Amino acid sequence: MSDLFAVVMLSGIYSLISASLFLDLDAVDVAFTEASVGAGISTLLMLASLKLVSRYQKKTRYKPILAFFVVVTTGAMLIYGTLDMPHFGTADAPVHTHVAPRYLNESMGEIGVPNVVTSVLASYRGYDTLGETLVIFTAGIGVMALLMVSKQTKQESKKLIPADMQQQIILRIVAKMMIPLILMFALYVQFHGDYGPGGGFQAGVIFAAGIILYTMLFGLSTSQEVFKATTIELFTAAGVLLYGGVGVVCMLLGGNFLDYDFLKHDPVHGQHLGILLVELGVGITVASVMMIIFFKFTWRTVKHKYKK
Amino acid sequence: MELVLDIISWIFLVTGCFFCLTGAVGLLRFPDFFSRIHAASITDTLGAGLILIGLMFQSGGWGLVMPKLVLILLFSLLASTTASHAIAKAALKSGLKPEVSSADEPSEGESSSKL
Amino acid sequence: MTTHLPILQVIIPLLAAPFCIFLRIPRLVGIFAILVSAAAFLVSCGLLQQVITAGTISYKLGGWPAPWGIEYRIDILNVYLLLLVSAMSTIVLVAAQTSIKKELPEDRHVFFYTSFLLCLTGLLGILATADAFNVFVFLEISALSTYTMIALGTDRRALTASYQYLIMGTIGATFIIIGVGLMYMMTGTLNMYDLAERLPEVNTSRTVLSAFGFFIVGVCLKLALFPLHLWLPNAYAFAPSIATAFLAATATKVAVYLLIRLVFSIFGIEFVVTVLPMQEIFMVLGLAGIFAASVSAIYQLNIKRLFAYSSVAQIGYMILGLAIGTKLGLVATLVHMFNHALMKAAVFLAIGGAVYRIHSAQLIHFAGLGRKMPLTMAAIVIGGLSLIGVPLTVGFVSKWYLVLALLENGWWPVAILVLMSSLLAVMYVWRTVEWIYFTPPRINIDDVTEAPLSQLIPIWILVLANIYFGLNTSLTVGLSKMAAESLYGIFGGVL
Amino acid sequence: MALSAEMMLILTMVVPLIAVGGIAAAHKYPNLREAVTITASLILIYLVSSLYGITKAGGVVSVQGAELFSDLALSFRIEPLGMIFSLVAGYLWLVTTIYAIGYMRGHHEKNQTRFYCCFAIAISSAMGIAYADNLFTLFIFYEVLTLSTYPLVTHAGTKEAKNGGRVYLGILLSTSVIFLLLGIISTWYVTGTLDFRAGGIFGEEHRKAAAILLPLFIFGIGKAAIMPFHRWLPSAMVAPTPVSALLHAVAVVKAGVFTVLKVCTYTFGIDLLVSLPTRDFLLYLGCASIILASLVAMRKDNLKARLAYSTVSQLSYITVGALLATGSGALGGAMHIATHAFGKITLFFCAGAIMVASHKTEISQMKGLGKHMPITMTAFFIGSLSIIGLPPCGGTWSKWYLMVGAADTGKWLVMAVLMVSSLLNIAYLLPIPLKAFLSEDGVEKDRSFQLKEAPLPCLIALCFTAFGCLVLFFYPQPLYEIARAFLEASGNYVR
Repeated sequence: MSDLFAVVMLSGIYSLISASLFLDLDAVDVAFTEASVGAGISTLLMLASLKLVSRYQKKTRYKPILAFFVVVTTGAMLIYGTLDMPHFGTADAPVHTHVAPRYLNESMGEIGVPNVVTSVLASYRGYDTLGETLVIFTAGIGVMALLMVSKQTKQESKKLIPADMQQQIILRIVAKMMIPLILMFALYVQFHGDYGPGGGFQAGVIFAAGIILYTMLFGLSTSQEVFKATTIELFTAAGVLLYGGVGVVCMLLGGNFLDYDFLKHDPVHGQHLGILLVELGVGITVASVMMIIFFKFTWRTVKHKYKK
Repeated sequence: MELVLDIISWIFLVTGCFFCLTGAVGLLRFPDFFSRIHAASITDTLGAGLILIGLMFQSGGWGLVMPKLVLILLFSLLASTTASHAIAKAALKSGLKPEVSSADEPSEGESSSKL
Repeated sequence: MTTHLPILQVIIPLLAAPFCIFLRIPRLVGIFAILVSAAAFLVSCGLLQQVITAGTISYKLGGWPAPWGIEYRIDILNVYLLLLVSAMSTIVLVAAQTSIKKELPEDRHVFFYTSFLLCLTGLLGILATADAFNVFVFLEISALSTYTMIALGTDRRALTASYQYLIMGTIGATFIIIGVGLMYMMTGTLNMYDLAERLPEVNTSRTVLSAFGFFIVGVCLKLALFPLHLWLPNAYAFAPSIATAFLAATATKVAVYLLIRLVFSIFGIEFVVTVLPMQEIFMVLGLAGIFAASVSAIYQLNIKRLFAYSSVAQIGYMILGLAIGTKLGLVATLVHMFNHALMKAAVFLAIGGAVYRIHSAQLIHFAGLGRKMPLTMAAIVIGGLSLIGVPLTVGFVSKWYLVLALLENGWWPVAILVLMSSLLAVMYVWRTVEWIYFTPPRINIDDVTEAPLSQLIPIWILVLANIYFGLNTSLTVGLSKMAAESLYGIFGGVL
Repeated sequence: MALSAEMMLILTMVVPLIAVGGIAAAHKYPNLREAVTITASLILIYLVSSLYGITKAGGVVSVQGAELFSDLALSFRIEPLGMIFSLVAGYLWLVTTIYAIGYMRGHHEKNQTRFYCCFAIAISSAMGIAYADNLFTLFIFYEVLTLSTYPLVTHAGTKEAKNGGRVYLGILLSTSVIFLLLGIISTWYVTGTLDFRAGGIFGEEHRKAAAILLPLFIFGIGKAAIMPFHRWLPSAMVAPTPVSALLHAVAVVKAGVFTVLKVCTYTFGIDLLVSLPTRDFLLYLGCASIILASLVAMRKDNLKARLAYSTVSQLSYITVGALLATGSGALGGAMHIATHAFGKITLFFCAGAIMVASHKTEISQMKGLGKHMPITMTAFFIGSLSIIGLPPCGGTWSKWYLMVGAADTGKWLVMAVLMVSSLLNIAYLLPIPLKAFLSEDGVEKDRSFQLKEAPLPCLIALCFTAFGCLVLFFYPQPLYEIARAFLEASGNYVR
């Protein structure tokens, strides 16, 4: 397909459908993440980058036989691999008998968080989550480094009358009503993660989506007055540092890295505090990285306009 | 009482489903982009809205579910109408003219069907 | 604090990377990066000492015991590579201070150093962890930051090179995660040692087999095994010199480490050689890689690309060592991993020094540089000699062990092929030498002087290390032997 | 100065290396630079001579270096054969240096600093070869010698020189890496040691392995230029004449045949060698090499090329001597190292002198040259006699013992070859001085400037070596004694 816009839309639809699929498999947290990240923000960012390039793909001179071959082989291998898998939902599958039972049975006593997903994510395997946060931070660094904006362009943009949608009165009014609610919802997702589906990743993404919506409607320079790019750059780092800092504090208090038990006298309280803080760190990093990526793309668009 | 609520709720649900169906048929069968988006927004507003109202009757009292459903209804009404508006406007801006009469410029109708 | 060394190894650069954003001033960040890397190096020295005196160290992250939480497990093999990676990054960062200044605009310096530290974090994380999924996470960190570093290259083609690597790298990473997922499906655990215990029960199943297949192909993509090496030459050629030096010295080695872990610690060599003809596959691919890449190297016009192809060839030697499937073969691979890092870092840093002066990596622009930058060029030559495997350099030690291992296994035709392949190395290295020393300059190089001291010192530290470790092999060979012993020990030394 | 013998042994290798530093430092002051070289060579002569004195008095000098890997160590020990080689190389370094000063200045060569540096490194490695106490050490210095002489061969930097350099390096490195290194590693694998021991290291049970390894060694020692691996020698003729002298008379080729002799006597052992099935084949290959090279030499009009092929032929004498596996054969071979060195270096000096003075390179142009350059041509005559093996020159004795050796084995074919070859020697060498003295014409016609003798340093040098040839005939006793000592040290006695 050479229409990239359609490709982006299809990938969004794909994410949405797989989110429904995850929901059907009772993986609510995964579905939520897939919907917000896969269908939501990544579609948005892809559209933003599409604005920089042409909508249609250049015609390739070769036929991607190799790629096709790779895909077919991979598919065949995957199907071959499923042949001996334990059937879905079997109670005695290794997945259900080895590690998982402890998570399900002990988590309430050890961590005291009703949502087991959160306790696995933020505590049992909290270090992985730190790594994931770092992955997002790395992606942000990549975009920041590659889409550097010169100081000149920044000054130029101050004079700029921003946003194509300035004239869209209906959109502006509706968005003005919605944006506070979106941000509220983000905070709800952030802090409700202990009890229901949610957590830093989804919350950060939703928060960023709200800000991005604002930027699209009211222009980059307006939103930059509140969310300065330089400040947000700092926030991308701050989230990781918060997460890691909690780990280091645990170490200083005598535990292992990320052993929240030592944060307070009562291990369960310590776990609560720890999870709260690291989820906050995740949320901060995710939100600010998403925003910075969008901002950088928009800067680029501005720059292109000026060149023309 | 239960029965009454059930009947009312089912009426809403079925009508909602009907509108969803008509919306879908319209999306497929209508000739140009603007009439299609009309059909599509029916699915979003009337269809989904009626189903949500029907579900509210099913939710059984003023628990946690009811306000959630109300909120969803509110948001979907707000968001989908605005979205339809935005899409239509974007189409207009990018040069797509509504087909006023079927005799006019069939080529545009074709081009819109590609979207 | 000494009990926390395993985690400190990784979180020092991990936390330092975001901190760089706060520091903001490029010079400051540069120096900070050196300090961080040096700290990581000291930590790995400490770990080495601990491992040698006390044996394998296990560290429970979050305080959770192994299969439930994530475990760091440091044995001789890890610490050997941790030492290598942290040492290389420190040396390369010292040279970076001036080199980056010329190759990148100033407002990108901070991001470059941040990416560098992130990459270091990723590599160290892969090495330290005993958790299969954690490997994937840190693999992503190192990969993403690598893409950034490559794309920062001055040439516009750096972007396509980076993109190419991104596609290939993502496929590799996806395969690895599919492999991990399937293994989890069959065992219910992610801890490598737990996996090793539980896999034998199910290792006849097709799921495990395809898990192994996916994992191996993914890792081989990452380590640029022929014919999956296509991303490497461009990536190395267009990345900033410093990034090339660092990546060439460390990134592929870490992937080879992963392969060794997979083969020896997770699946066990017995499974690997009996279920699949991995020995034969590796041998053929290793040899094919050695010859194909060496021949390609001979025809390159860009000196960075030339040595990039040579890297692919050298990876062939490492894989060949693994293919032998004996203790001595493993020793050969491990020794060569270390030695190759030394030689490639030296060569690429020296090339970076030359690029710093002449702003080009084309071979014809190097003509006559031998007179203008004798010390820098001598470093390239000595690095090249080491690649050939001339006595008194580390390359000879590697070759010695590889050939010995091959002979011990009775694969003498392969041994002859390996020795013949070093003639190809002679050809590409000598082409460079002829350009540098025996060809009159093609461009105006009258004002060209020796590379700045801050680059010369690291370059020559590496060059001297090339010679020192060629003479005193107690560290490299000693640790490799210990590592090989312990890896074979797990399964009671089959073969 | 009271230096211990061990210290002196090490200094023989270190002094030239120190000289390298001095030469490089003094590159702006040619006189100082050459003074450094000469001083170093004088010191070297002092060291070698005193070592000779010590060993002659029965002292055993050995240095055990640090263990490197696989229990291998750099170790040195002075034994009689090495003594011969080091004496020859040490003395002739001084002579060659003096000659080179005249030649290089007379010829206005560029890059003279590089020339002297590489020369010194080559001498240092020749010393290392001479005193090496195991194959491993020997191999290291063997390779260093190859590499350090490469820049000398390619000195001119022309396309021709580069091609010559490629062939030179290509053949020497490929033989040494593919055959010799493989042979050494296999030897180590089979016997577990690489030491040079009296009577050899192969036991009876290794007979089969030894039979396979012998050709590996003989072909692997490319510097001995046995056919078909002799091509590098004529190719290297593009080098300046002092280099040719060094290459073809002293350091490089002698390092080759020295290694052959040493391997045959100390690694295989004469007793084992006799019984190896592959020995005969190699012996006859050597004989063929003698005859064929002589025949080719006859057809060469270029003087240096003719001398080069003559060298190929003469080297095979020594190889044959070693392979004869009799006491006399080895004795003759050992003596021939010295006598041929003096003879051949004289011839090369003369060729160079003719080139500097008259710019003539072809033999056909040299008619009547004797009138203008009587000293040079006389020296040439003496050198020729020595190579042919006629009294009153040193070559007589070594050829005599070779003949005796051949007679001992009863291989009449070998004897016949030696005789025929001597006739061939006469046929291609003697006409040159004879025509130069006896013909009248051909010189003055195309000469516009005054033709006279070469610069004084050249003359001094070639007179010295020609005198050496004579001395070796009249006082062969010291040489004979060392050669005897060599036989005894290697566990053999002459009847």
